[in-house]
Amino acid sequence: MSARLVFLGRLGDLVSGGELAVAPGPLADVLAALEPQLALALADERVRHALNGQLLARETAIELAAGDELAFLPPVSGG
Amino acid sequence: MSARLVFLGRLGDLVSGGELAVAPGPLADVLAALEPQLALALADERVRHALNGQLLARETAIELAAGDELAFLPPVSGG
Amino acid sequence: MIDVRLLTGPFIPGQFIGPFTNAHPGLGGVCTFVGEVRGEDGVEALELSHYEPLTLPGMQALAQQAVTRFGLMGMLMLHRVGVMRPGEPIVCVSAAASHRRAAFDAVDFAMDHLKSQSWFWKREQRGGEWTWIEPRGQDYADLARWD
Amino acid sequence: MIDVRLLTGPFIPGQFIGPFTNAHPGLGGVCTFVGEVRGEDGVEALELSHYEPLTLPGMQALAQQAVTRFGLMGMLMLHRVGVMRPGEPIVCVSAAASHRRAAFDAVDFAMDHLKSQSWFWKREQRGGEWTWIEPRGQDYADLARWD
Repeated sequence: MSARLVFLGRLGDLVSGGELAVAPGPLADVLAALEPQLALALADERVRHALNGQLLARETAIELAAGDELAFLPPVSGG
Repeated sequence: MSARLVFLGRLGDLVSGGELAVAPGPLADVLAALEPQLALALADERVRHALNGQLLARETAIELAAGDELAFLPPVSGG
Repeated sequence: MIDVRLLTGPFIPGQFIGPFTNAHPGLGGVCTFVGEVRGEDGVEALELSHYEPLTLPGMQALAQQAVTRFGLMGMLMLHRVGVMRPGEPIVCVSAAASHRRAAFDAVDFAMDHLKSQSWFWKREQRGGEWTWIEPRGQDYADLARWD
Repeated sequence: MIDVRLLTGPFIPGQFIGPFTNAHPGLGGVCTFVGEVRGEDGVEALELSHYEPLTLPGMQALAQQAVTRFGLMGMLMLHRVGVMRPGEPIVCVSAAASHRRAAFDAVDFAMDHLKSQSWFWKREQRGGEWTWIEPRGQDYADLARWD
């Protein structure tokens, strides 16, 4: 069973449908298996992460298990 | 023909109907002819004057002519 | 558009704010303040009196001043006079602008001036007795922010 | 009363503000800000996206924070998502309070946080092309006022 990456805001434009199924594992390994351009955009230090709907503190070490949903949240612009 | 004094706010409570017809003349003479308690309340330096609907600058010398309307405006409290 | 009115009976702010907003296509934001008669401390009624020749012209000048100072697209300014019961709106000020900050500041400015520099006199009824309300020192301090 | 909603279609602010106001008998004032899509610079449409698990819970926490910080009687917080056309409301925030200053500050606070610290992403369409909007430096400066 795979894990799911969800891309918000401008990151959603980089992947058709704004989502990607990936093999579980440490985030570094998951990113290394992606297209370099996408991996680079995701590695932007301004991008925050939410794992299964919970916002993670910056610099949290992330390990994806089967069935996990990891959201990539670029800087917001609301109102 | 007389002039008319109009009393706003709490000053209106001092005179039945909130208005008074008086003989024309300088304001000092007009006030001198009123009941002392009323004259005292009107002489409060915080009271502004409007002559025939026009607000007067403080300390303006006021002379009432026949038909004039002089309004006495105590400190406001709106909103 | 500048829309300034003295109202002698109860009013529903939304019936004025909707048309006011719609009259400004292209606006960025509308800030509105509605003040109501508070029923606290046993207040049974509130009466606002005004002086016809000064009050409405003064409000119109204030609205024009706010529009100019804050670069508004429009201002709506409604004020009750007469006897009001707790829960009834007393005042409604709306500012339409391209940007939020201007709209906020304009309403704040207008409210401070309506409270302590417009021609209204207020008294409250408690236990059947009417008492005149004096402006508070805080009202003058609020006003001084705009000098 | 705290009433926080994400809306997926056009809305009329007055239809929410009226009932919100009426739900707080005894209030002194209600401050409201409504932001609309500006049509300037050839903007044809605006799209706001959100992230379901974070966006609404984050808004609810923000409204609760405003109520506590400013001692409000209630807060109404409405935010559109999806595609909007110029003239449509994007956001509506109302604060009901005993006193004007608290109501004003609470709406100001909530708007600053919605703009630069809530989970929304905005893009604009011009000439058929969509462009993502980055937060402005001014938005962060506005936010820092509340630290």
